[in-house]
Order: sequence, then C-alpha cells, then structure tokens
Amino acid sequence: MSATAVREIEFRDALREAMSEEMRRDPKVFLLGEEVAEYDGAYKVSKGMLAEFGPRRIIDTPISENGFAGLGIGAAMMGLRPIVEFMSWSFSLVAADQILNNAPKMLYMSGGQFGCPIVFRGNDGAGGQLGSTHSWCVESLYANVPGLKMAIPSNPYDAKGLLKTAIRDADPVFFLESERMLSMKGEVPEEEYLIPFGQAAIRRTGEDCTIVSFGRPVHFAMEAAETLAAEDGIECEVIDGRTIRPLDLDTIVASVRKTNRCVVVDQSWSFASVGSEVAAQISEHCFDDLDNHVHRVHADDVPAPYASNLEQEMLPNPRKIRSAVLSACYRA
Amino acid sequence: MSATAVREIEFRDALREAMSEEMRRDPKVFLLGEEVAEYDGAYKVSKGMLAEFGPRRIIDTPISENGFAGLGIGAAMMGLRPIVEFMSWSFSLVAADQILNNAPKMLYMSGGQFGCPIVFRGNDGAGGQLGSTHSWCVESLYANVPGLKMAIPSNPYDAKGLLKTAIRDADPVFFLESERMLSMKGEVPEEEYLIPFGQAAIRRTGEDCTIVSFGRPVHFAMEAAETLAAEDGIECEVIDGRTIRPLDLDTIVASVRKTNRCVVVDQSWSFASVGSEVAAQISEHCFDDLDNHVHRVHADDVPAPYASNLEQEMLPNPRKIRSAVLSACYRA
Amino acid sequence: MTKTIPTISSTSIRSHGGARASRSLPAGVPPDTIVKWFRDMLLIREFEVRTMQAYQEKKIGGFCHVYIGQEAVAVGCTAAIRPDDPMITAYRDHGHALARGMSSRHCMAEMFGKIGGCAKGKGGSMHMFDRANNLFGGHGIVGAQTAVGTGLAFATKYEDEVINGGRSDRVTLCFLGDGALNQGVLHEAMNLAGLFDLPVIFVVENNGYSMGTAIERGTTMAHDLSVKAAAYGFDAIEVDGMDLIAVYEDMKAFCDSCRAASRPGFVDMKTYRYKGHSMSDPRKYRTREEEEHFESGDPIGKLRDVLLSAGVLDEAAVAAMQKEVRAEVKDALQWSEESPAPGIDELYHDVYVERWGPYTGTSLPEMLREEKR
Amino acid sequence: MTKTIPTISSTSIRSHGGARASRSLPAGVPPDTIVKWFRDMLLIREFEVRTMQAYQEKKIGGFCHVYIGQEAVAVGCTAAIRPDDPMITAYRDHGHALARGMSSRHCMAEMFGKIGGCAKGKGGSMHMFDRANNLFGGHGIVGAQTAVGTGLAFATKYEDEVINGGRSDRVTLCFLGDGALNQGVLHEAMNLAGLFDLPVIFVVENNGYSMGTAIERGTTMAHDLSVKAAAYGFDAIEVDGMDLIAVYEDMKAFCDSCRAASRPGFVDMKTYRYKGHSMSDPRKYRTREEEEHFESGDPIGKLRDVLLSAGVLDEAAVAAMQKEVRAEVKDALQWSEESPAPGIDELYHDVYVERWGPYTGTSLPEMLREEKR
Ligand SMILES: Cc1ncc(C[n+]2csc(CCOP(=O)(O)OP(=O)(O)O)c2C)c(N)n1
Ligand SMILES: Cc1ncc(C[n+]2csc(CCOP(=O)(O)OP(=O)(O)O)c2C)c(N)n1
Ligand SMILES: [Mg+2]
Ligand SMILES: [Mg+2]
Repeated sequence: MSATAVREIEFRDALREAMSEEMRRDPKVFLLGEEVAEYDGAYKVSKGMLAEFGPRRIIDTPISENGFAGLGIGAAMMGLRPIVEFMSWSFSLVAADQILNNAPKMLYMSGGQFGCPIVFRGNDGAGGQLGSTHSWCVESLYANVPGLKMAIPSNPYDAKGLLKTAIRDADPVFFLESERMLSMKGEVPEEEYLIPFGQAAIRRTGEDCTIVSFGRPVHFAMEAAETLAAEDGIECEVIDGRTIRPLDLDTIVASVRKTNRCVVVDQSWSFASVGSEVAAQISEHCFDDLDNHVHRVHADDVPAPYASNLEQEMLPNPRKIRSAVLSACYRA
Repeated sequence: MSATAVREIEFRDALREAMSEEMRRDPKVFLLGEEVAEYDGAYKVSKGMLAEFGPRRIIDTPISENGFAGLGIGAAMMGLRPIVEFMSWSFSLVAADQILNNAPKMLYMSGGQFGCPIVFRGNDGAGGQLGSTHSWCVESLYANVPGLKMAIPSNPYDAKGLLKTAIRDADPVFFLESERMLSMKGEVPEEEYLIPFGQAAIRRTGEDCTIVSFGRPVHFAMEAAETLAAEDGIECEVIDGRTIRPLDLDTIVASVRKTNRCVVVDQSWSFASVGSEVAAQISEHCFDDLDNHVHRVHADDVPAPYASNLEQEMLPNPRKIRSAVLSACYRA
Repeated sequence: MTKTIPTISSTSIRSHGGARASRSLPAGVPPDTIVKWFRDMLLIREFEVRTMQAYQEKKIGGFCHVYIGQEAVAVGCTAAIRPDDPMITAYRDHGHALARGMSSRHCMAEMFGKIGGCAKGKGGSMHMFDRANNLFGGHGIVGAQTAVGTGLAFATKYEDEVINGGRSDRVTLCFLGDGALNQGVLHEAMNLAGLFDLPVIFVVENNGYSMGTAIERGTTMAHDLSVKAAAYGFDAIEVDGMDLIAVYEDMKAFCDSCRAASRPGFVDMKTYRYKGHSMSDPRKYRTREEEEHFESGDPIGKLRDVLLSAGVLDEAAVAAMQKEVRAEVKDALQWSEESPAPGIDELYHDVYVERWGPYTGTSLPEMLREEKR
Repeated sequence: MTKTIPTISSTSIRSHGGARASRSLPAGVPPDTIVKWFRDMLLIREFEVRTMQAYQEKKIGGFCHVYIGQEAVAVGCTAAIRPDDPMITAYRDHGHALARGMSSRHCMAEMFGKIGGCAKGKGGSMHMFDRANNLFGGHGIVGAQTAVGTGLAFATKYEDEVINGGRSDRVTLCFLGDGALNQGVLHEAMNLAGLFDLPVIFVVENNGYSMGTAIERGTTMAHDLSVKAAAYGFDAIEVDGMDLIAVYEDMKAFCDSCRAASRPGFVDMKTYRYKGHSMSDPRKYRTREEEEHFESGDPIGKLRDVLLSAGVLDEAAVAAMQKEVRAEVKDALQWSEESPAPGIDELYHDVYVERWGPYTGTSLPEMLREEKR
C-alpha cells in the first residue's frame, strides 16, 4: 500500500470497483447473476453498475444456477470474460456439475483448444444464523479439483486486488467472499493495483507460533494473536493465505521453520479440508522443524445450527485459536 | 470368514446378494436408478432383480439424478429404505444439492424428527480411459460433509457385508464401488454376515511401514508390499480403511506406533482429500512415533486424461507406492 | 346457513386479488370449520406481524420470510386435504406450519433459536418440520423440496400399494414459489411424477416476485403457467389464492381427483406477499399502487365479510377472536423467550441417528414428546 | 437438374424412417454441394464401422458411441448453418466432427489416444473439439452441453451487438439426445434462452432410446415433444432425421428464422441408431423388426437413390466415392496408429493456461497448428 493517506472503503465497494474498472477496460467482461442488476445486488455489491453499464452487461438471471453457470462457461469458451455471481456459494451445489466438470476441465478435455476464463464469486461461509443449507464453506469441497483457482480475500484491499487479477486470469477462478465482511472498511488506494495469486501475506510477525488462515478467520487469528501476546507472552506469526489454489507453501514453510509450531485455522469442516491439506503439507515439509504436531481449528463437524449460541460455538473463534496455540506451545 | 470351504463370487454378485437379501427381509427396501430394472443394470449389478422383485421395487428412472436422489430422500423421510444407484458417482455432481444439502442434514435441520435412511451407491474412480468427466473419485469431495457415512469396499466379502450394513443403517450412506473391481472374484460365505462400519481391516502385517488405503488401491498397496518384501526386505502393514466416515483411526494409529512410518494411498486428487485428512490425523496422533513424515500417493493433480499411457501414469499404482515406502523408510 | 355456490372456473380468474368481492360459504362444510379457517388466517397474520417485530428486536436472526397476504393459501390448501396427507414447502413456511396445526409456541420458539422450537432451535425460520402433522419442512434451497415432495408421494403410494397391498390413498401437497419454476430440479421432479403416476400436487405460490424479480423477468410464459404442466402431461388449474373459499373449493376438487387417479397436478396459485421478500427489502421493484390493489382484496377481510353477511359471525365475535389470537401469539412470544437456548451438547446431537465418536444420537423435540403423552 | 419441391410440413411426419421413399433435390443448392453431403454421410458411415472394429481390436478404449444411422442429422444440420455458427453436442459426436470438417485423421487419432488427436488424445471419443470449425465439443455429462450451448449463443449475440454494435447474426446449434430431455439443466437452459432471446436451437437427436430406455419410459409426453418447447414459449419443429434433404430443408428454414428473429428453437429430430448405445450393448430392449424397419429407410441409400434418379451421380461414381472414403478412413487409421502417444509431460500441460507450479501452460493441438499454417 502507498504511504500517503489512503481512503477507506467497504469490502463490497472494493469488489464493485474491481468489477467496474475491469468492465471499463474490457468490453468482454460482464456480470451475471440473481438480482445483480435492477435490485443492485442482494448485498449491494453491484450497486449502480446497471446504471453505468446497462442491462446488456449487468444481467439479472432467474434462479437457475446450473443454467447460468453453464451459460457463462459457454460464453467464456467463446472468449468472453463472464463474472458469475452466486448470491451465496451455498447455492452453487445445484451448479456443481457445470462448475466442477466443465469450467476446470474444458482446457484439458479439448487438448488446449478452449480455455475457460470465468470468475464465479459470492458469499461463502456462515452468514449469521443462516442454518444448515445456507452456511456452506465450499473451499474444502471444491479446492480438491485441479483446473480451478481459488481466492479468498480477508479485507477490502485484497478483495479488490485479487478480484481484478481473477477477472484477467485466463483460467476459471472461484472467488470466495463473506457476507460477514461486506461492510468491513479498509484502506484501498485510488490508483490501480493487482495482487498476484499464490502470494500469502504475513499479517503479523512473531517468533513463537505460526497461524495460517484464509478469509474471514484471519481476523479471529489476529485477535487471538493479540491476546496471546498480551496474556500469554506468545508472539504469533499470522499468515493470510489469500489464495488456496495456488497455495503459497513457501511463505508458510519459511514461517514454520522459524517458529517451529503451527496452527491452521480453516472455517470449514475438518475432514478432507483445506485445513487438513495445509497441515499435511506442513507436516511433510517441516518434519524436522516442528516442535509439536500441527494443530487445527475448524468448524465443528456438524451441520450449521441456527441457534446463535450453537452457531457461535460451532465456528472457529479467537478463543479456540488461542487454546490451540497454547496447546501447540505446550502451554495448555 | 468361516474356515470351511467358501464359494467364490464376483464383486457384482456380492452387491446383488446384499441388496436382494435385504429386500427379502424388509419390504421397505427398494432399488432405484438408471437402467437398473429392464436392462439388468448398466454393469449387471442388479441382474435378475426385476424378475424377483418386480417393477414396483426395482425401478428404472430417467436420466434425472437430482430428481431421483431427491425422490429417494423424500421416501426415506417417510421411513422407506431406498437404495439409489448412480450409474457412476461421476454423475452425482448434478445431484450434489440433494445428496449434500438434504440427505445428511435432514435429521439436524428437523431437530431429530426426520432421519434419512438411504443408500447412494455406484461406481467411483477411474473406469478405464473414461476421461475427465467420467472418472471422479468423489470420496475427497463428499467426505468433508458431516451427517453422511461413507463406505468403500475393496473386495466381494466386504462389498456384501458393508452394503448390508449400509442398507440397515439409519443414516445416509455413500457407498463407493469400482467398475474395475466388479468382476473381481472373492470368497463370500453362504451364511449371512454384516460388517460394522468404522472397523478397518489389516490385510497384511508388517513391522517396517504402514500403508493405509481405501477401496481399489488397497490391491496396489498389497502388490507393492509383496515387491517391497521380496526386493527390498521391507515388511509393510497394509490397512484397508473400509469406511471413510467413520474412520477407524485407532487401528491406523496402533499400526503406525508399531512401524513408525506411514504411506497413505488415496486414488483421489491430493488437495483437501481423504489422504490429506488421514495424513494430518496420523501426524497429529503419532507425532512422537513417526520416523519420517507421512508420505502420500494420490492421482496426479490433473483432470483424468483419456490416453491410456497418461491415465496409467496419473493413477496411483504399485510402482508409486513402492517408491513412497522406500522414501518413507529413507531408502529412496 | 351454508348454500351451494356455482363453481367458478378457476382458470378464468386473471386479475386476482379483489376479483371476487364477496361470495357465499362453501357447500357441505360446517360453519364451525370455516370459522376455524378464519381464525387460522387471523392467527397467521398476527403471528407474522409479531415475527417481524421480534426480528427488528433481534430476537430472531438469520433469514426470515413472512407470509402476510398469502394466508388463504396455506389455510385453504390444508383444509382441502386430510391430516395424513404429506405436505412440504419452501422457506416461507410459518403459515403452513400453523395451518397444519403446529402450536405457535413451537413455531415461534424455533425462530428464537430455543430448545422448545419444533427443531430445537437448530433449524430456524426456514425449517419448520412437524412429524405429527405430516409437515416435512420448510426447505431453504429454492426448488429442492419439489424432488423430496415427489418422494413423499412415491412413499405413500408404495406404502399403500406395495407394502399394504391396498390402493394409493394419500395425496402430497408440494408448495413452491414462482421463483422455483426456474430450477432444474422441478423439471426432473415433474417428469418423474408424471411418469410414475405419483399423487403429488405442485402448488406454485405465485406471488409475482422472487425477491426483486417479477415473474415475467425470470420465467418464460409467465402469463400462462399451465404450459409448464402440459409439458409433462398433467392437469393444471389456476386458483385465486386471495380468496380462501376459492382456494378450498378449487383445491378440494383438484386434490380429490389427483388422489382418486393417483396422478400429479399443478396449481398456479395467484397470491401476493404484502411485505418484502425478507426482512431487508425496500420493495423498490414494485409500486405502492400495486400493493394497495392487492391489500384491498385482502383474504382475511374478504372472508370476514362473507362470514358476517352469512350471519356466522358478528363483529363482536370477530373482535373477540382477534383478541384471542393476539393473546395466543403473545403467549407464544413469552413462552419462546422463556424457553432455554439449546445446550451446547445439542451441537453433536441429531447429526447421526446412530451414536459414534462425538455424536450422541438423536431424540425427538419437546413438541413431539408432548404430543405423544 | 435441381427442381423445387413443395415444402412438406415437417410436423406431419410421424412414422419416420422410410417414410419418404424418394424425393427430388433441394432448390437452390448446387449439385456439387449435395454430392459433398452424400460423401460426408458415406465417410461417417465408413468411419464408424472402422471405429467399431478398432474398438474390438482394443485400439480404442473408454466409452465409444457410434453414429451409424444418424448421419443425415449431423450432415444436414451442418449444411443448414454457416461455418461461423457455433455447434455443440453430446458424446455421440464423431459425426458432428466429421460433418463440420475435422479430418478423419485427427478424429480417429483422438480415439486412439494419440498426440495427433484433436485433443492430443486427452479427450477421447466423447470430446471432439474443433475450434477452427466452431465445434465446441463433445460432452460427456448428459444434458450439460445445453447450458454451455446457450452460452455460446449468448456470446455470439453479445459480440455482434454489444461489442461490435451490429445486430445478432449467428445461430448456435446445440444437439442433445432424447435422454437429455430429462435433465434439469435443459429446463434451465431453455428458460434462459427464451428469456434472453438467444439464437440457439436445441436439436434433440431423438433416436428413441437412452441406453436401454425407450423414450416413453423416461420422458412424459414423448409422443409430442413440442410441448416441451411450448413450456418456454418457443417454436418447435419435427424433422425426419432419416432423410438428408428433409433435414437440410427444414433446418435451413428454421435456422434462418431463428437467426433473423434472434430467438431459440427446438427440433424433435426423429432418427435411429442402428447399433447399440455403446460398444457393449446387446440391444435386448428392442426388436430386430424395428431395427430392420429403420434400416430399410437408410438415409444414405435414400439420398443415393435421389442422386441417381436425378442423374447427378451414376453407379460408377458412387462406387468410386465409396472407395475413396474407404481409403480415407484407412489412411486415418494408419495415421492414428503411427501418431505417437502423448508424452508423459502432457499430463501437466493444458491444466491451466497460466504456468505455475508443476503446470506447464497450454498449447494448441497439431490439428490447429497445421490449419494455421
Ligand atoms: C438454489 C437457490 N438459489 C438462490 C437462493 C436465494 N433465494 C432465496 S429465496 C429466493 C427467491 C425465491 O422466490 P420465490 O420462489 O418466488 O418464493 P417467494 O419468496 O416469493 O415465496 C432466492 C433467490 C436459494 N435459496 N436457493
Ligand atoms: C448426468 C449423466 N447421467 C448418466 C450418464 C450415463 N449415460 C451416458 S449416455 C446415457 C444415455 C443417453 O441417451 P440419449 O440422451 O438418448 O443419447 P443417445 O445415446 O441416444 O445418443 C446415459 C444414461 C451420463 N453420461 N450423464
Ligand atoms: Mg414468489
Ligand atoms: Mg437417444
């Protein structure tokens, strides 16, 4: 970020700026999804875009995720640059075939003839008492699949920079936002910038324990790190992965080689998850460096409950992260 | 298995026997899927069942996986016991919403009112040059989701015993077969038996290295183990997980505590996979026991290619397993 | 007191909402029953008004979709079927739960996220389930319940015919919003229902909008939805969903015929939601005039007028009833307030029927345990 | 030589296959062109016969679905559109690839799993792609290509109108099998196409069966598929897919009108596959009589008779042509045999356009590099 005074905008504004700038730059870019146009977006991410770009480029769809995801894929094969908004990634399960079988494999199946430069984006993870069907963290489901890229910004600056990169990327990108962060404010410069994929950000440096996270839980990790520093005298290094595919293993490994301890925080269920992958890769690459096994903090292995107290208990939070770090440091 | 001479039957026969016995026992059990009735099953698994049970219980469906999976779920909520056949689990992506949002969460969402005793079954994994869209290993995609159980037999005996357990189970079971094993013969006693979920089988004992696998690759592991014993003087303990949810961690951990080395073989892609989960759990529970990091053998991280040489190279095989074991034993 | 009215061909009603200014009571229905329906509508209306308040007060969280304006649909449809006929719906489900017989306590407590809720507070507003009353939810994924509903009908037929050796005797009502018309799963479900001769009726609660999208912006042939059913070869009717008597009569006849024939059916149930899609909807996509047009044909007012003019109720009785439902909902609110939050041990409960690892099995909610006593 | 024939209302053809014993050549089409179509059909037939042999010899693996019997469909439809009109189809795609202009070498080599294949041997029989000829595959998941095809039409319209400021000028042909009628994605795609006025024609290659399931066992209203299109408000025609001239004429008129109006269309293309669904299908679900009925109305024989009686070709010319295609396919087989297997480095190639980690980027197959020269 530049050193001069920088304006603060909301996460949703950052997303909108990324899309609008890219649409101004490239007539091939368009936005498609439920309520994105006349309603200004279910979460006001696309507010005003219909007015600027018109109904040919900001397109309301019916509730047909599989259909319009596939439509976007066809358009991308023709060389257009669709941005497909899922109101929530929870609703992408009905489109799983198009987004997993077609988008990430088209280039391979066609022997290099047809790429699929498309961005799928929307809210991922718990929204706030949305219950079992509306609280999906799809990262652990979908990251298994080669051919796609996956970005999961944790702040407005990254949201804008990563989304612009996603839109210009020649490969399909799954872009995971969070309803709980849309109103979060952060510094975003006026000048154009892009953030390359595969470069984690070190949010806090520390010598005692590495915490690796992605997306919204990065903030929980930061909060836990502050408490740990203040109350427990433990200095954590907090790494924000930023993209899950590609995963910036180098940054993570370098940190763990320094701290010799690691906690992975992943908002999704634990089994066969991004968290288990990161833990397994660290265990492999830092076998001789680790003082303790990699600790993992996840959502509890249960469907998302509605009741607020249960939901809060289920999700990763600073308390759980702190106790995982304490345990990793043999201080539990 | 009983000590007396036991007949040998094919994997597909074992599946059919399990279904037929359970259908004779319980009129609530029925079979639903594409080509299961008049065509005798695309892979002849249900051969003759229409003749025995009639078209009201052996039901041909149109190519509507989401629809008939949902139909099965509704029937299960009413207390029936549907077996839903996916001709291939590759075709279950179009049904992802029903099988992931409804079946495993109905009990929770309804606060204990409606369970979902349903079995989804079909071919999983590479068939033999079936290409990118038809070669899914869904275990790593779907095992992330709580509320479902997942079984993946590696031989006819297990296929029958596990499928009978699955049909009687009160929870939704994802039952993963393999087209490549349907003609495999194995001993299956005439007498009724069931195999409980969550109990791994030790297929071979050894002191030097544990190999954990599931489903078809168990055979590759056994082959590699024989070569390793003969050529390299390394005795492997081969564990067949049998069910992925529940996972029999106790058996795995006990073995690794003995051998101090471990290779996990998982036919799916590596990222956020069953293999990464097992590796992470072993790394956690055997931190002080491991002489080396857990090694993993997976399908290569690319869409399944059609060409035979590429497909063979992509899949896990005895050669890759052997070299992983050698590396785990510092003999590479 | 009741007299036969000539059957109005439901498909002729185009301008629904206020179209039928007044009419007489349906034939063959005891006046008490009709009064009960009226009370049910009043109850739902009151319940929903208080739901909105409780949501503003943050006693209710998550997504919450109220049923105000559509009361005649759930009440009239419930009246047209038997208690043992399964029913399933989408997330705008409070009305169906109450009409089906769930107590307002359990319904409200569910939204309060309390253990006394129908789903122990684990489901929330979108997941009203009631096994005793054959209500199979409350479903949040648009359209998904249509396949499940087809399965309910499959199961009743299978039980009646295959297991019990009799003939199919139940009909399933599967509700969906007009927005669900565009989900692929509905297409698959309707085709399956048609092929297998399943007694399931797809009732489209056509309130003209899915969130901010007017039906004609999302659905082809919105002016004549009967073609959607014709594509699968089954009968369709259009019903004035703003008139309880019309709903009851048209649905009764249709349900009876689908039950008798063991065939699916399709209903374009014209209705209107007075409020926003959910709690945060400024409704800029429609005019105040349009809203007033429909409000002026309010189903509750309409039935009240009929009951009054038929002499079944007088103003005092209506007022008393209004007071009664107000008290009932107030009680439900208080009861919900007092019901404890689910214990943390509920997290790992009801995940699997069978106990294993951290999972502690399952148990019925208080609501059903009470009813079993 | 050519003369105008009265337009036969295609929707009147019910008993297709052999229904039109002979007819004259289409108006306004140069004889050479028709001879080219004839040759294309011969080539596809020969190609598929050799494909089956090669499969038996285990030179081809995986799933393989031949097009024998349906040749008139791909050839006639291709003839009815322009080279710049996109085309997309399901897995029974060899005929479309050859009709569109892919050389039999690249098509056969793909099935041999060789680097010379259209997709470098990575796709196989079900994934014939040809960018130069605007063929967007070859797709394996039943129905999935219908949404993608709708996107192709969206893109042509967007390019023509939004980017280039002109008017929509291309039409997309999206083929599907009758079994795909029952996939939800088709419903969503058709609704989207209707809503957005997209120039895409859904051509149902209705060969009466999806694997062993006769259409009426899987699809409601199978006797009149036009209702499937009526549900989305677009035009449907029924075409005799066993008669190349009928296919050409009916499709030409229909494509022209969809192109001009920028509207979707639906075609019930009646055809028949002579062979099994795939290589391992004993065809017990149908009778030999039925097969013979359709074989007797073979599209190749039919066109040959017309060409002979119109004097465009004589027996000797036909024989020469037959020899020619035999030689061409033989050459394709040999070329495929000799083309090398893809190198192991191809595994991590074409996964991502951008290079990163083990991924080595992407490159065009030989087929397109040749054509660029
Ligand atoms: C598959 C899916 N996509 C999107 C959503 C988000 N969503 C919830 S309700 C709704 C509108 C549905 O409208 P309609 O079916 O007409 O029902 P109504 O709200 O009018 O009762 C949408 C888009 C969802 N729940 N599921
Ligand atoms: C979603 C899905 N389900 C099942 C299959 C397996 N399958 C492949 S082809 C086929 C039959 C399709 O028949 P049809 O659409 O009529 O095409 P045809 O083979 O007659 O050309 C089936 C069931 C699949 N490929 N995709
Ligand atoms: Mg609506
Ligand atoms: Mg067919």
